[in-house]
Amino acid sequence: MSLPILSIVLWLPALGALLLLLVPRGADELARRVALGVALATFVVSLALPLGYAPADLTGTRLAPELQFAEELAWLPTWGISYSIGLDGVSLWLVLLTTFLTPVVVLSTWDSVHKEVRNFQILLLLLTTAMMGVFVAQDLLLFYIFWEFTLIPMTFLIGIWGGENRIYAARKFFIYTFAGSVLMLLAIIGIYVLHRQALVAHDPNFVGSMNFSRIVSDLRSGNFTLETGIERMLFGAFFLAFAIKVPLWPFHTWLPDAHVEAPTAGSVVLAGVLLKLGGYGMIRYCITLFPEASRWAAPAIAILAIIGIVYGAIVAFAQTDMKKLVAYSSVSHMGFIVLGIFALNMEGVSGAVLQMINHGLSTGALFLIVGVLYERRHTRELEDYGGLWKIMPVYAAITLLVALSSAGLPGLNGFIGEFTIMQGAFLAPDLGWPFLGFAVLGVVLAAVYLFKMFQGVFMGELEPANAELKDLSRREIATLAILCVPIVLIGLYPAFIFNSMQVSVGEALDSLVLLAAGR
Amino acid sequence: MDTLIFIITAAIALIGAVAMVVARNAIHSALFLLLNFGAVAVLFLLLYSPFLFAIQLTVYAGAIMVLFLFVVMLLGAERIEDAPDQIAWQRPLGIGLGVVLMLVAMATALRASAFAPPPGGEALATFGDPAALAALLFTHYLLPFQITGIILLVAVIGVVVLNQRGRHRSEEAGREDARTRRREDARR
Amino acid sequence: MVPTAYYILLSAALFAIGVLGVLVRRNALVVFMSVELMLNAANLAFVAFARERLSVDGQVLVFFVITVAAAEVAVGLALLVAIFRSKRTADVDEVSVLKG
Amino acid sequence: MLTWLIWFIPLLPFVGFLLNLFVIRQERQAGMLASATVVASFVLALVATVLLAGLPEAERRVQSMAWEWIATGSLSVPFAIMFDPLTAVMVLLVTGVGALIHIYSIGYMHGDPRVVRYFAYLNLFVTMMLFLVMANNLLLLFLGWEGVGLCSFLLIGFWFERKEAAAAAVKAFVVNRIGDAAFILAMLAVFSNFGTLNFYGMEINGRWVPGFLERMPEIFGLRFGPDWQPIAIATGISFLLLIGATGKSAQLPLFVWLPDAMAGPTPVSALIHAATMVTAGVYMMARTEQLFAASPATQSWVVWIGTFTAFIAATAAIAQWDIKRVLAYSTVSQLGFMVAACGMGAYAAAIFHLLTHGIFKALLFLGSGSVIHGTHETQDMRKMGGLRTAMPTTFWTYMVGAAALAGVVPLAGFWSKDEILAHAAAYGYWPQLAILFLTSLLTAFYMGRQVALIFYGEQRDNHYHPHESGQTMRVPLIILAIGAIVAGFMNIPTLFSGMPAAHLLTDWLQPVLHEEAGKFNLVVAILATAGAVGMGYLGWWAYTSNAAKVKVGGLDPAYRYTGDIWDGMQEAWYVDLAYNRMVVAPFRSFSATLANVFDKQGIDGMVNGVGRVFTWAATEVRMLQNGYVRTYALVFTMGAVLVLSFMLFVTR
Repeated sequence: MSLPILSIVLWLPALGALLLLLVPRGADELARRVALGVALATFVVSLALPLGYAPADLTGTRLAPELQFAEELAWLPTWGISYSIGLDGVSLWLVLLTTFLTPVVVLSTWDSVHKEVRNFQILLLLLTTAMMGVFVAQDLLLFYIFWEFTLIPMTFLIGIWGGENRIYAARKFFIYTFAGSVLMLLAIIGIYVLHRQALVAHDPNFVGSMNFSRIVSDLRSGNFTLETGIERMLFGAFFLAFAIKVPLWPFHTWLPDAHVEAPTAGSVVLAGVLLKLGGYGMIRYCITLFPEASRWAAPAIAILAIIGIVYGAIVAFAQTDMKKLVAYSSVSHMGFIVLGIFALNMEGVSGAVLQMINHGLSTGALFLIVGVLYERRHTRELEDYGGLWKIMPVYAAITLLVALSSAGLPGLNGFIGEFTIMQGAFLAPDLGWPFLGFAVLGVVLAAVYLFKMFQGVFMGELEPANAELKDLSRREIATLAILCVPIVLIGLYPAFIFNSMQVSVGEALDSLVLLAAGR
Repeated sequence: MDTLIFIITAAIALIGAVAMVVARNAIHSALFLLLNFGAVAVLFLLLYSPFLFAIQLTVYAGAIMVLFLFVVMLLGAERIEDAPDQIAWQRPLGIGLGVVLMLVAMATALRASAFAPPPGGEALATFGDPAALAALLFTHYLLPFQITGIILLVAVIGVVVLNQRGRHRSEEAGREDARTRRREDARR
Repeated sequence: MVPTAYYILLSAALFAIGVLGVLVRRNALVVFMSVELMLNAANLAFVAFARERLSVDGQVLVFFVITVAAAEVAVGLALLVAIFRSKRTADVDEVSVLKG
Repeated sequence: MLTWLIWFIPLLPFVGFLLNLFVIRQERQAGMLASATVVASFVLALVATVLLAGLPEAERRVQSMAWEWIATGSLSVPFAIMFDPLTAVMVLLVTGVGALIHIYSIGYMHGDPRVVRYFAYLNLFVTMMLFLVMANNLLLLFLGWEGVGLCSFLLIGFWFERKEAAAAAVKAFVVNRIGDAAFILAMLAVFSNFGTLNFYGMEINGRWVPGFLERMPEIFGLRFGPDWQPIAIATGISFLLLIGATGKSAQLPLFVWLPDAMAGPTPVSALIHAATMVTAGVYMMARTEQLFAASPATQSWVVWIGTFTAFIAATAAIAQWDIKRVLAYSTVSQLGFMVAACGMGAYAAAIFHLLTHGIFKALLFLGSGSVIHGTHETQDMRKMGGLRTAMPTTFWTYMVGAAALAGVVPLAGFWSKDEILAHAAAYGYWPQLAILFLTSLLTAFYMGRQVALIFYGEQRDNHYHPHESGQTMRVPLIILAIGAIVAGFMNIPTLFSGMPAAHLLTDWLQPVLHEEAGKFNLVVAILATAGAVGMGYLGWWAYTSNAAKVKVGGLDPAYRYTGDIWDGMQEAWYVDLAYNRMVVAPFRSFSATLANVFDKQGIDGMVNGVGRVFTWAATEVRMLQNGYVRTYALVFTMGAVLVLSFMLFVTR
């Protein structure tokens, strides 16, 4: 590709952030418009990616995963570290999700952010670049740098514009995730060193390489083998960092605090994309690099995922604060995604990827919806609301649609993802009925707590306090409608995502296939 | 014959050291330290280094000990140990550690140095004289020599500056320090 | 001739006594003297080894040690005087303003 | 021609839904549009059925795929519908009764502020039901399955201001969801064992994909062979499907939501909770009949669940005071009949009863709606009485419906119920036959009681003066009444040799259900009719003779004889209460403790605990620096000693 589209898409938001620096501090309206312009521009440019994306045929398991829009620049040649980015079926749609959500998030700041708007937008755009960086980075170190870089803006977003004890939430969020990812850094260095040692034996002037596809091809071609003990340790380190980010069951306690304190826009980005970094990482780094360890750890992780699903749902039911309820629902949904990933087969992983996109859309919309009420009544407690269906019909209709998509009503996007994941988990050799029993229980509980929220807010008597709440403004309708379109579209026609994903998911699982073939 | 002299002086040195530590009165400990320095000077002689014998006596015994006595007299600090020891566990632990250190040091000494008598021979004659020492001092060790010079200069300037600030401090500062001390006591 | 080991043993003993003095005594001056004693013990060891190796370097080093010790005593005592003037005491424990 | 025509049947109501939702604001137009779309789709259904009948018997199945819905890995599910005899019959019922109910609703819901939205929901419901019935694979059937569940939530909770309506709506959705969970598991099992979710084979982009029902013999060929495993699969799958059906068709374990669902508007109860949605479970069992046939264990479960549900619901219906709750329990009971029939293998009889029941139960519900409408929203029968003079049409149509339900000879109810009982007798299900017979007697009794309480005696509460309902409500009643009379002749057994139109329905369903017609059993017929008439009269006589004893808000005259049993019957044997106490309350407290105790203190405590450990350690170390010079010296010497000893002992 002559024109480096991917780099443009990646760095456009960052450039936008720089542009915003020129805007005077006080000019909130201008800052919002510029930010929206940049976000929309990024989305439009990123549309070129799926159009230009030509999934290669699936014949034969090539050694290295096949990349589109690959770009490579020497960065630290002495150690073989390069700025190499590329796109494959899985990351394509996650990048699209990011660029799709960012304008929606910026649009939602019109009502929810009133102080320091310029800085808020700058952080938001930087965060977008960081997130996209994680999805496109093909170099381990570059991946790690972007991974850490996502933490900084998010922590400030929560820390400065958050709720009452935002400092506690921001600090907890930062330290918790950072602790996990530091382990990952160790693992990255470990791989790099092992890889270099293994290959120096072959050609002495080999200077080591952080390039992901290079390492994977060496792994598969056999001239770089990991001894099982080491492989499991490295797998553990990577997995821990991603498990904290996902968040998987025992590591989830930072999520409710972060969500409750984060501003609406922050919550949407956090739930919409940041949680997917963990999931994406698992697919790209855990399964592809350490197939044997993934096979070994899969049942244990599936158990954690199942606990996460049921536990998240039950705890969500008990919440009185709407945002906490949606936060725990995210824990439950992400449990599904991890279950899908560690089913280690085509249906499971592609279902997980689709579910990641679905979760981004529906939970993002849910947070926007909670934000709408929060902007009007400045309270998130369920008791304060009731009978809003009468005075806010449009709002109720959209909330119902999004709640149903999140609960997994067939015909909407949630169900497709969940069904494929469950199908994958059912077909997986070591996951069977018991796992599915609980997963389905999670689906039922999802309906329970979402309808508890719906009933609490929209049905029953209309208290005088809520009597004069006005329905959604045109901008709010626009924001939510943008999210509702893909929710219904993916529900009825998910093929356009599945088809382009087949090749890459296949390649991600190739290592397992090779393993099974006893290479 | 030498061993006899060595044993006597060593004993004197040890007694002097112990007495210095144990003595209640600061002046007595200063004088015992003087005795110790004298004994060590004699040992230097035994080790064929007359120059150091002279230096030891003049600089250490003469200058430093005199300075000490002067300061003790100036401050009148002979009798300040009668107050009970603030930190109860300081004394026993200190003694214990000192003994352990002595044993370890001696053990290292035994293992490290040779027991055989030191080599004699004709080189011994010219060994200790100041000329050879001076030759080495001004050729090989010229740089350290200059640096020690500078150190001494700095020391002198330091002493002058310290005392200057001391003089300007008014009575009020003294009282204020006393108050902080009382508050600290209360807090401890 | 007296074997060097005796000297080193003596030096170790003197050094240990010096340490004892530093640890146990609360009078700043006595502590100072103990430090001087420790330095002296070190000098003795130097000279003993110089004698054994028949190399004058040892003695030169002792010479430097003595000069530095002198400078140190000068500054130390000046400090002591300054502290005594403001705190009216030379007890080591009183001086604990720099508490962590 | 048929392949594209059948797509319009579900799409027309969907268009109606979209228009009502986004475009139409005016009540009159909404009503007309909604009814028009359903009537149009009814006409289309008729045309399609006629065309289908034209095809030779062997190829009476038309399937058409719009696009490939899910295609990842080995999982490939087409978005496709089909039209075969069974579907035709169901579609006709849904659209036919649905159209009448839409017209009836125009009158009934007149003046409601949100009536446009009501018609939108109604149209959405019909669309979803049609998808359910016409789906050619389990997943699309499941889409319809949950879609109707959603619409029942929306319609039950239509008057959401009322606390009990909101609670009933959520309860209905959640209980259905429990059944649907089992349905999902069944689908997963079907796919992993058969590789496809399609019922019958079909062309998907070029290659012929066999349906799982066709591969049944291949997998279960060795049905009675030594290999026990296939039968285990069939039992597992069919049992899960059974749980799904009990959820949707309100059978024993999961029937608690149907009586509460009466909180919704009456036409909704008529359409959803009598005629169409609740029959989905029976339809699904009929459709996947081979699966159930392959596992005798599940068959017996099905029969017993059906029989017990029928009996218990009948007992509960007797003791109700709310006019609609009587009919609700009656529906549960009649569904029990159909499920029992399926269990006995008499699928054709079940479908026949489903159709007739759909007609006369809708008639009864609409009749009760007209009564409620006439008596200004009173639903308590104790406040009614003597309404036959004030509402003649409603009275006569209600009588026809009641008689049909009770099973009086010429009417539809008799033929369909009798066929079930005859089948039970013919195949030796004696215990079930006895209970079902007893249930039919109870049915006659509570219908007699209801008719007596509403229409006979004199008006007990005269805060209102009853009036007959308007034209748009009476016409559907009359049509349905005629239907209740005529419907029986769809499937008359061969009374005498050479009878012309015997067993029309069974022959029509032959290509799908492969059943021969059962023989007519005279003894059962006579007994059933005598019982029906007798018990009906007894019920009517009991409540007209001591009509005086019935006080507004008072106890039932029979309470004196029965006491606690009567309370038990009224509360449907406290099943709902048991669920609340043993499932809902513990779940609520468990989730509260899990959230507040385990999550907040437990895991979060551990995380913050790590933080606290470090801060504590930091303060401890800080204490060490206490400012005393001698302590520093001490530490210093300790270090020296350690180094020395290390040098001494370690580095030999």
